[in-house]
Amino acid sequence: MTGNPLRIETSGGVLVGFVVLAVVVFELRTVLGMLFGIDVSGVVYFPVALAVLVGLLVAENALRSVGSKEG
Amino acid sequence: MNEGMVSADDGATHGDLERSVSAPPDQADVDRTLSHEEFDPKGTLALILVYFAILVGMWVFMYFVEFLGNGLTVVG
Amino acid sequence: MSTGSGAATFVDRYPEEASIVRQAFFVAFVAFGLGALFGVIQALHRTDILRFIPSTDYYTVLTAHGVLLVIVFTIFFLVGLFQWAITRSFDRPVEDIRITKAWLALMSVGSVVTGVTILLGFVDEVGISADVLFTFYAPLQAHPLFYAGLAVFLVGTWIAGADWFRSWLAWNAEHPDDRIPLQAFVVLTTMLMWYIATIGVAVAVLFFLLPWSLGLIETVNPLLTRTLFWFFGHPVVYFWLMPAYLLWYTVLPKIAGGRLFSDPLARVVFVLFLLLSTPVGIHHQYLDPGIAESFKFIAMTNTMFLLLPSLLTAFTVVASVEHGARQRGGTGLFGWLRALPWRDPAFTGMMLAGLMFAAGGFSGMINAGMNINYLVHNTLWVPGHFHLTVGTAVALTMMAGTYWLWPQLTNRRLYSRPIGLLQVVVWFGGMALMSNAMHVSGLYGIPRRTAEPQYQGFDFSTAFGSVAELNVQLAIGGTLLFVSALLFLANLAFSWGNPTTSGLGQTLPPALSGPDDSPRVLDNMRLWAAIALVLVALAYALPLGAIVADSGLFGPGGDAYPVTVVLNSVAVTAERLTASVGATLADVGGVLEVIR
Amino acid sequence: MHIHQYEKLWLGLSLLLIVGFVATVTYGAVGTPAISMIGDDGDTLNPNAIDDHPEFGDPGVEKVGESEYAAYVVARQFMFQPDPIVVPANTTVTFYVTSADVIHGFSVVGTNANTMVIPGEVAELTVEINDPGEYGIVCHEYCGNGHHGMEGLLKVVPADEYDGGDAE
Repeated sequence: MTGNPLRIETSGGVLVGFVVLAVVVFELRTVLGMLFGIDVSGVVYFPVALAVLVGLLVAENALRSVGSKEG
Repeated sequence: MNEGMVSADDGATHGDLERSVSAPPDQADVDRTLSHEEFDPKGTLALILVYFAILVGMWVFMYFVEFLGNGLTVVG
Repeated sequence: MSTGSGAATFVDRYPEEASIVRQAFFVAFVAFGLGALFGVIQALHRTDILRFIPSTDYYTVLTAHGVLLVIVFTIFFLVGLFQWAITRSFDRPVEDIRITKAWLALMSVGSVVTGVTILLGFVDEVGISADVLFTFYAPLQAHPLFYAGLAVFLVGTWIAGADWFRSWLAWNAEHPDDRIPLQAFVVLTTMLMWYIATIGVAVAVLFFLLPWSLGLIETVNPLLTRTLFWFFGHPVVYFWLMPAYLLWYTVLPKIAGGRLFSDPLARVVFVLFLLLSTPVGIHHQYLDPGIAESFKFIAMTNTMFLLLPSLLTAFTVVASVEHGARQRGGTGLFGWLRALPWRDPAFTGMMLAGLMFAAGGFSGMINAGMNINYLVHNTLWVPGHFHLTVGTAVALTMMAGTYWLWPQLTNRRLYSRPIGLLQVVVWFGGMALMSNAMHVSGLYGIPRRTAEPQYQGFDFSTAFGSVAELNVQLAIGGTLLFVSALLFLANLAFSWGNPTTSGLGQTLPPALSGPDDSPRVLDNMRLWAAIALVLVALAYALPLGAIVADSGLFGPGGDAYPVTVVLNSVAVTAERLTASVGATLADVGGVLEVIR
Repeated sequence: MHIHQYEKLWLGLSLLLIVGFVATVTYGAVGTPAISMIGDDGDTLNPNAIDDHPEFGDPGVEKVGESEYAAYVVARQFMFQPDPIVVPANTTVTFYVTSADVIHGFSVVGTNANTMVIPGEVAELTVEINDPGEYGIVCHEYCGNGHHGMEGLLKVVPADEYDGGDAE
C-alpha cells in the first residue's frame, strides 16, 4: 500500500491499541474471579500484567524501528 | 443529494501534520472508491459476531450462575 | 489572520448561529467542570480514601453531580450540537435569532436557579436546600426554586424544539420534494421523543411537586410522582445519547475517511428510538410495590426491543468506519483497524466511546431483564452501567466531537491534538477502572448513592479480591477521570489563544446508500409521533390508573421531608432519637463550626 | 429499500438475542422455583397512621402456618424495625415492608431478596430460608442525610433455638 497518500501509519494506533489491550488484560482478572472462581491476588497480578504490557510495548517499538530501517 | 455540502476542499492543503491527525483529505484522492454494492463489511461482521458471542456467554453466566445461584429467591 | 486555502467554516457562513452554539457549549463545559469536581469528591469519599466533607453533605455533592452532568452538561451540548446540525443540514439561517436567543436564555436561567438552589445545601444557615438527588423522589422535598428552575429549563428546551421544527417547515416549503437531511432527521425525531417524554416530568413538577413545595397542596402520591419521573427518566437517557449518535452517524464516518454505510437504516433506527424510548420507563420500577407484575413484563419486552436500534447502530457505524479504513488502503479481516487515524483525538475518542458503549450495553441488558434485576437493583452496578453509557458513550463522544467542531465554530485550531489524544485515552482507562470496580461491587451487594458503604453489623462477602481493593480501583479511576476532564477544559481554554485561520472548513460526505433508497414514509413525522403516543398510552394508561385508583391522586397521606420532625408515637420516640443522635450531633457540630 | 445481506444477518441475530432474553426472563418467572416480582398485592396505608396499624404498629415476626412466618418490617429514617429480624431456619418467610416517612430500600445483602419501600405501599415478598446464618440488610435508596447509617440484620436461627416471638 505504499504510495497511497491516505495511508498514514502513526504511533497513535500503537498507543490506543496498547491502552485497549491493557484494559482487556485488567478485565481478565475479573473474568477469572467471577466466571472461573480463580482468585488471583491483585498484588501479584497487576505488577506482573504491567511488566508484560511494558515488555510488549518495548518489543513492538524495537520491531517497528527494525522494520522501518529495512523498509 | 447530499446534505448541505460546504465545499469540495476538505483541508487537504494543510500539510502532513494536519492530515495525519485530523480528518482525511478530500475523498476524491482515495485509493479505492467503494460503492455500497461492492463493499462487503466483512471485518465489521467478524467483530460483531465476536461481540454477539460475548453477549450470549455473559448473559448465560449472569442469569444462570450469578442470579439463580444467589440464594433467597423471591417466590411470592 | 493567517490564511489557508480550504473551505469556509460554519462560523464563516453562519456567525450568529455559531455564536449560539458556542454559548451553549460554554454553559455545558462549565457544568462539566463542576460536575467532574463533585464526581471525584464522591469517588474519594465513599471509598474512604479521602474525606474532607461531612457525610451529610455527600448528598448535596451527589445531587449537584447528577443534575449538573446529566441535565446541564448533556442537554446544553445537545442544543448547541442540534442548532449546528439544523442550520448546517438545511443550509439556512435560523428564522428569528431572537427566539433562538430566548430559549438559550431561558434554559440558562433555569439551570442557574436549580444549580444555585442545590449548592445552597452546603450553607446550612440559609435554610434553602435541594438534597433530593437527580431523581427527586417525593416525599423528599426540595426548595420550590429547585422545581421552578427545572420548569423554566424545560420550557426553554420546548421552545428550542419548536424553533427547529419551524426551520424544517420553512425549508420544506422551499424544498417540497427533498428528503429531510439525515442530521435534521435526527434532531426532529429526537425532539418529538423529548416532547412526549417531558409530559411525565412536567405533570409531576407542575401539578404536584411545585405546588406541594409551596404548601398549596398537603400531600403527594410518592408512587405516582415516581412513576411520572420514570416516564421521563428513561427516554431522557436516549435524549442524552442522540447527540452522540448524531456524531457517530454523520461525523465519525467522515473522520475515518469513509461514508455512512446506510442512510435508510439510520432513519429506521431513529424512528425506533422515537417509538420505543418512552413506553419502557417502568423497567426502573421492577421492584416497586404497587405496580402489577404484568405491567413490568410489558415494560421488559418493550425494553428488550429497544436494544434493536442500538444493535443496528453498532453494525452501521462500524461498517462506515471500515469503509473508511478500506478506502485508506486497509486490508484483512481485522488488519483494516490499523489504517485508521488513531492520532486524531476526535476519531479515537468516538471509537473508544463506542467500545465502552458496547460494554455498557451488556450491563444494560442485565438491568433490563426483569427478574434478574433483583441481583443488581440499586447496587453500585447501576452507576457502573450508566457511567459507561452516559458517562462515556455520551460524554466522551461529546468531548471528541468538540475537538472536531471547535475549528468550525471559532476559526481557530485546537491548542494541542496530542493532549486531546491523551485526554480521551485517560478517560477510557479511568472509566475502565472505575466502572469495573462499580460493577463488581454491585454484584457483592454494595449499594449506590451512599456516603459510607461501610456497615457496622456485617461485611460484604467477595468472590475474589477484596472490597478494599475495589475501593482503590474506584478511587484511582475517578481521579483519572477528573484529570482527563481538566485536560479537556484546559485544552479548550488555551485554544482561545490560537490565531484565527481561514479555510478550516470540513465537509460531510454523502452516505453510501442514500436517503432516496428508503421509503418516504420514514420522513412522516406526524405518523411516527402519533404511533409513539399510542404506544405510550398503551404502556402507561393502566399502571397510572391503577396507582391513582389504589392510593389516590394525592396519596394516602404522609409528610414532606425534610420537615420539622413531629413524633407521633411515644413508643418509637426513644428509638428514633437514639438512631438520629449521631446525625444530629454532626449537624450541631457543623453549625457550631460555622458560627465560630 | 436496499439492505446489505450482512446487515440482514445481523438484524436476524439481534432479534434472536432479544427473543432469547425475553425467553430467559420468562423461564425464570415460570420455572422452578418460579421467581415472582414485587407486585401490587400489598395494601395501601397512610404512613402517618402506621403506629395504629394492627401489624406495623408493633412490627415483628409471627408464625402464620406450619413452617410459614410473616415478618412485618417498618423502614424509617434511618432504621429498620424490628432489628434484628429473627426467623427460624428451613421455613418460608413473607416480608411485609412499608415506610413511615420517605422512600427506602430493603435489601438482604448478597441475596435476591430486594425491594423498594414506598410510603403508602406495602411491599410483599416471600422467600424460602434454609440454613441458619446472618445476613446484613441495607437501605439502598437515598432517604435523607443519615442514609448511610441505615442498616439492619436478618438472623436465621436453628428451629430449636427460635423463641417464637419478637426479637425486640
